[in-house]
Amino acid sequence: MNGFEALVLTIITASTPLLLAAIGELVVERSGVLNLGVEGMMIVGAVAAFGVAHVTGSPLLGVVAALFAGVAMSVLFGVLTLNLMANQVATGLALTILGLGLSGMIGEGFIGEPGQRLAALHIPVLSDLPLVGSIVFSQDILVYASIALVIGTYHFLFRTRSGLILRAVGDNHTSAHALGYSVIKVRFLAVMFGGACAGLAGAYLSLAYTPQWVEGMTAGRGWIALALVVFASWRPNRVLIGAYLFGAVSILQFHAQAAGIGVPSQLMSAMPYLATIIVLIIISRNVTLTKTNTPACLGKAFVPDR
Amino acid sequence: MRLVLEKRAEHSRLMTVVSPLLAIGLSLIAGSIMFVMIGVNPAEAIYAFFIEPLTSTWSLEELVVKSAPLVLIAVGLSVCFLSNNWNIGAEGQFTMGAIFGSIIPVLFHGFTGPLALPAMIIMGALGGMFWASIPAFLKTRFGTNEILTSLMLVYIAQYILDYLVRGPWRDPDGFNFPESRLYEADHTMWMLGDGRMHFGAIFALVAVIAVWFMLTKTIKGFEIKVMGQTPRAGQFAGFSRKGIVWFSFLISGAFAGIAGIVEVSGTIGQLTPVISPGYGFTAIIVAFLGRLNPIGILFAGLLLGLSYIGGEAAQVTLGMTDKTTSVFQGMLLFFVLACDTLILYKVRLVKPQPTAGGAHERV
Amino acid sequence: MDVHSQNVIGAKARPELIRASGITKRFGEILANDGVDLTIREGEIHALLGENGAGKSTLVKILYGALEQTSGTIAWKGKEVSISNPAAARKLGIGMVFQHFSLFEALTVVENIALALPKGEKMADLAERIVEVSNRYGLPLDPKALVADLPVGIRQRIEIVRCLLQEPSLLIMDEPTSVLTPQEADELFKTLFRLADEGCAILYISHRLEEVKRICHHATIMRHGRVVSECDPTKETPATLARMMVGEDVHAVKSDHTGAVGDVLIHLDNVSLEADSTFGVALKNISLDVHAGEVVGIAGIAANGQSELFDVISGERLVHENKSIQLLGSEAGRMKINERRRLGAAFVPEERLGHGAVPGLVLSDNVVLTRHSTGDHLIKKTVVNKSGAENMEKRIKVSYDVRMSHDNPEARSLSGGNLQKFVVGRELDRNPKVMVINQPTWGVDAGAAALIRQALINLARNGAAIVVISQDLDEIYEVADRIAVLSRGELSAPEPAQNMTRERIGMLMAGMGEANSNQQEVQHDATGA
Amino acid sequence: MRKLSKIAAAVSLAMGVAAGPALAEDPLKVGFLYVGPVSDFGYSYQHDQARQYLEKEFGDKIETTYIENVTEPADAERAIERLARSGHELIFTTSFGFMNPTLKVAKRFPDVKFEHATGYKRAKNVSTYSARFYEARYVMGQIAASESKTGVAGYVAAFPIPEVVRGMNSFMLGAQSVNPDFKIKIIWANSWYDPGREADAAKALIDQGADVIVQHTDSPAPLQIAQERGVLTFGQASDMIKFAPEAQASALVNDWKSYYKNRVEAVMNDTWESSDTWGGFKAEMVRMAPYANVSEETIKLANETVAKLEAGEFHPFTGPVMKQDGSEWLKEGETADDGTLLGMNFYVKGFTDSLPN
Repeated sequence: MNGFEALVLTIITASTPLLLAAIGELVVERSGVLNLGVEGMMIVGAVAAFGVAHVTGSPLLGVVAALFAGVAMSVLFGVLTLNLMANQVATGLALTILGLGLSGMIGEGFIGEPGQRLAALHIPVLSDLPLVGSIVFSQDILVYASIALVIGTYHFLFRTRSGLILRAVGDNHTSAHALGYSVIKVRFLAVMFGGACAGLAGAYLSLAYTPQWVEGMTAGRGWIALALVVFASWRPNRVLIGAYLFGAVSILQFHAQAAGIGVPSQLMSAMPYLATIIVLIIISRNVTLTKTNTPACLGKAFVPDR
Repeated sequence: MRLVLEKRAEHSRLMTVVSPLLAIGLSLIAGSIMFVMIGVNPAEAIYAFFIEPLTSTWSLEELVVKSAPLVLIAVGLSVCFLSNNWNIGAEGQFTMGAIFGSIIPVLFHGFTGPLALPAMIIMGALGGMFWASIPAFLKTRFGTNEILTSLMLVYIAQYILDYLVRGPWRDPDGFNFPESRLYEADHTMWMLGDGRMHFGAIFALVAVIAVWFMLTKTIKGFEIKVMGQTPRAGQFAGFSRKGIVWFSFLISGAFAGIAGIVEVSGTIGQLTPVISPGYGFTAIIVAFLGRLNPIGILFAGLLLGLSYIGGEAAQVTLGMTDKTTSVFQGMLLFFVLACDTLILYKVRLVKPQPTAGGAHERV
Repeated sequence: MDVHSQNVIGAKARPELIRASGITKRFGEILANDGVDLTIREGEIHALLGENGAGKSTLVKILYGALEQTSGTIAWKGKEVSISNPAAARKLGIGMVFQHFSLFEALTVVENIALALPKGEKMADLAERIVEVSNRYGLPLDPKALVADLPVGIRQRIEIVRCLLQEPSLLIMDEPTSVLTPQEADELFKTLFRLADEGCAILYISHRLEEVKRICHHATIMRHGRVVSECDPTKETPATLARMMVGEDVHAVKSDHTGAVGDVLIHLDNVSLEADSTFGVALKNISLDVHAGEVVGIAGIAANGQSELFDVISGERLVHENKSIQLLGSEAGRMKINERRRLGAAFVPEERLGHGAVPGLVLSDNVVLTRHSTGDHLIKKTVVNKSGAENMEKRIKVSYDVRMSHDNPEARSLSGGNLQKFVVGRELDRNPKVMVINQPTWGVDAGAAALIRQALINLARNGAAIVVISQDLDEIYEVADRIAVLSRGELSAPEPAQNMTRERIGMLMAGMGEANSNQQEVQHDATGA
Repeated sequence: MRKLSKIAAAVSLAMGVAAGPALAEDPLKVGFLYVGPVSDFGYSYQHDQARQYLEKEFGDKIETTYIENVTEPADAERAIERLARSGHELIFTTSFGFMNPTLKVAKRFPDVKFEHATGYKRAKNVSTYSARFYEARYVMGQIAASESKTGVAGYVAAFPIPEVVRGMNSFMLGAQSVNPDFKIKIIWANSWYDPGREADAAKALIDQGADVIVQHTDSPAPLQIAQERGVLTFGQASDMIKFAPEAQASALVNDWKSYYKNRVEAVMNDTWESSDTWGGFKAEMVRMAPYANVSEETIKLANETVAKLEAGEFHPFTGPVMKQDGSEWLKEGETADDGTLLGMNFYVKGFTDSLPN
């Protein structure tokens, strides 16, 4: 396989977990909820995926397990922030702490065990095509899932009624309630979707990216996903771009190193965070962009007066 | 039948006291279940976690050493959170404080004498304030979301530290290992006794008392509360919105920065690639555990410090893993957050109503 | 136009549409509705009268499914139903136009409307229907427009069209005219009559008795959560209606309009202010002199610059020219609010909860809110003198009859009237030389309103200069010596109250003198809210 | 203030009394401090293997305890002191970062013996020990050079510290002994422990023509990539063949068992004294995992070198060796002194890119 091909494949791998986690959080934030616990949900997803795949020998079951693990964590968050009106920032952080600890406990048995790899699909003719064959038609399901989720989310948010309701809830929960939509219910579903996506992101890490379990293997990717959502100013298509941009930068940085171009690696590593801050500034300066895209109720608790 | 929350006309003074106790009780129960599940005698575990560390003067001192930075940072954060400024980048401000404060012992280690340490502490405070002023500026100038900017800055600060200790600030006689030179005696925090307890504890205490006084007695505290709850009314009272953003970020930045330099010069004695086990983030939890009240934060800080020290004790005495600690902390925080709901709401059972013919929410 | 020409069939003949029996709603300790019975017939414009806090809003929210009753039943076209949520209400054919709009700023007009309609219709088709229907009822709308960019008048149209599209059998309107000029109101009434003729019933909530007399066939009057009487408003006078609402004759406020005036204490000289946001209103060279001993009433429809005018006089927003505003003889255009207070000025904003007072703080703390730097010795070396504040709170409580469940409660626990008495009392307690008050009795029971208005007049008679900004013409007439009208950020020259007819004021509201003002223009300029 | 410190002083005096050494008949308590989780399957894992070996060897004559995941120096000092206080007579602090904390605690507990890994500061009750991993990396270099077709190895490194640089140079010299113009491409992952980054780095290196992957980071991720891409690789710290059955040529195995055994015995027979141990194959602190996926000749070559190293007849850094800039470092026959090796911060001739910082 030629260099370019390989490069693209590597970038896809590096970007997919970020994309999965970010698209989920995007939906959560569109509904007006800020869940800082992505890292926690992700790592629990990772260990669940590895564990189940390891025990049953089926990576697909692992993916399913990760999905449910992520949802379970998000439900915890939902109950606290939506039903009990707990502070979302604090709860999100607590979720991360809990997740890192929990995954470590669960994962102790799996150390030093090579994991099950999530097989790449092989579509007879297509997969054998030059270049596109390997890049487009020979990925594992989670890669396709991530792309599908972006398109699906875009369609859902801007083309379907439910998406409209979700945006409405994020924009003005009082009015949404007055019109008879159950704010809590909508948000809970969004939060669970976010959990599911974070779980899948985790599964991708421990089944496809590096099929193994090691403690804290998310290594801060959950936080980057959070940054990407803002970077994308809450637009699914921009999340796609952002995730791949970030993936590309981090990979190309390695290539730059390997090619012997001396770059202070700390600077390179700090890039995504700097970039996010700059984008934050830009979008917050553009009023209409902010007004139409930033969920007005982001992080605000809703108390129905029934 | 379903449970509904009903907003109280006023917040319940009773619950303010009961809820934390309730929370601790619940987490002890849940904790015990967890301990049983991992095959540890819950009684022993809880003893190791919460009692044993209190039985020796040494571990009491260690508890103070561990809790001091948490309390100091959390007290600063409480000012932010009360005024509705979401500074979650204390970890970065901590790191920057350590870096700025270390300029003297690392680059000007010749500068010794009684003035050196105070100078370091001031530098540390400035470092933290500088780092906190970035999100403050972005928020006041562009209305940028401070949660995200302050968070991003944490990572940037850590990379700066990493770069310094591996590069320009590396100890010349350290065989190129990634650490700065060891600080001179004059650059080491004043000790309290000959244990490891140092002056940092005093800073934390002073901060608690000062901020408590400010919040409960002074007009500034009044301003902070008003601007946090209803900025419009605050403006009517003649308080400035931007002013409060700056004030809260700078004060929390300063505290975090001082915590940073105190930690480095007090307990570590040099700059290393890692100087904090997430104090800045844990402090957020401490702030909420203490319900944004300095006195409460003091106890919350000690409680969390205890869970760390106890976690280690449990590793030694019961061979328990360190994950247990973080899971336990997670549970504790969840319960506290959940129970605090009772302060503003009361839980009530209501009978469900039959819904109109066919009509239902389209969700 | 007049109601009798509208309805050929007599009220009794019409079939029953909805009957609510024994509706009771309890919020914690408070009993908002207490065994309310209400019957509305098809094609009837039914007024629901009552002071704020009488339980009108609670009742209609229950009918619309936004609240669920604690007990009581609702029958729709004779058969009992339980309206568990607004969607259910809409399914039955009940539409509601909210007083405080329930629109989504980040969404377009068509999206906003779609949210209130049953699913299944394509956005494109809906957009066409919107254009069609809105034109038919003379309320043109652009479906693609983003609500965030629309002025208040248009926003109300969206609310109404949103209901009309559901072809409702019952349309509930909560204070629809509070944001309209008399001329706009007439347009709305035309629409209502057309609907009534088509057989749609309208539940019309208002405290504007003239209106009710003009357009309603039947009126139900509520007081303290109960229905106290029903009547045919066409056979009543505003005075009799008022008596039914309040329960006793409101002792008329005594205001001997003595033209006697002292020297100028408030002087605005060509004050201009750019709009702060897309919703703000720009003030255009406003000039006004208020003399010691007089009350100047400033009439106007909501969102024509009232809050902006209040802000520049109070100092919450500063003007460029220091000398363009003078209070008690000193140039104050650049002074901060507390410096102005120290001059002897006092201010009471429109929003009592969240602007005039902090909901979560106890009253004594709310005393500190406006008086921490007015030389009341509440601050000693930055330390708040709590007992001092508590004493003041007691004093205010007594002298302005603020009723509370227990001593020094949190502001949010007070009823509207009592909180307003407290907020006004807090300022009067300083007996200021200059007082600016926005919507003094908005949502306040008649008793409290009378007390507050009398206090203002007395203050003026003792030599203070007072500006009362109000959307309630009755109030203006009651307290004002001179009246000016604020419209699109421009202030008409104040004239003696007795020379000002309602018609004249209406035209001024609609934007300067010309006899019949152009709808479009008004809506366009009523930017804000 | 002074008063306060007086009290504290008195207090800690009392503690001093409280904390005496354990009594003779008790089992010997040995404590371990790990920087990572014992479950990292890398560095800390190997130390814990040795700990478990001790438990087996000495049975009830000893009792071992460990504290894992001690990331921060401040925590380290407390953790070490906790071990010292709870009657541990011999304490192994297994990471460089623990150097200064170890010395601080050692000062306060003169009767407790401390063993600090990979550091350079000693005291009368603090020994230092480390393994000459670079010896194994020399062998790895030879294997790589003999098996590689492209003549390029990819090196996934954590941080540019002497330990790592030393290993690279040794690997390079070993490779050059087979193929004089062998090339190494290096990626600094800036982390000991981030499977994702390590994997990405390995991929990037392979994409740039490396057909051998060497790592000086802890997770098995790079091996999995090598396995996937079908290039040769080496296990790190422990035998990782499980992760790369068709790709692992061998593994650099950290083996602390014998050293720990000796030190424990020394304490038991009161023969322990502060020393600086830096052992390689000879001292059985380094092993090569069973060879696989390489030719017979290669194995033969490797075995010869290992034999010489075990016999102590050969030093990987034996002149003539030139620095990267071509200046002479070691003359013909001269061997590098440990001081230079310990602080090594330069590349030998043959590296193309320059050392960061």
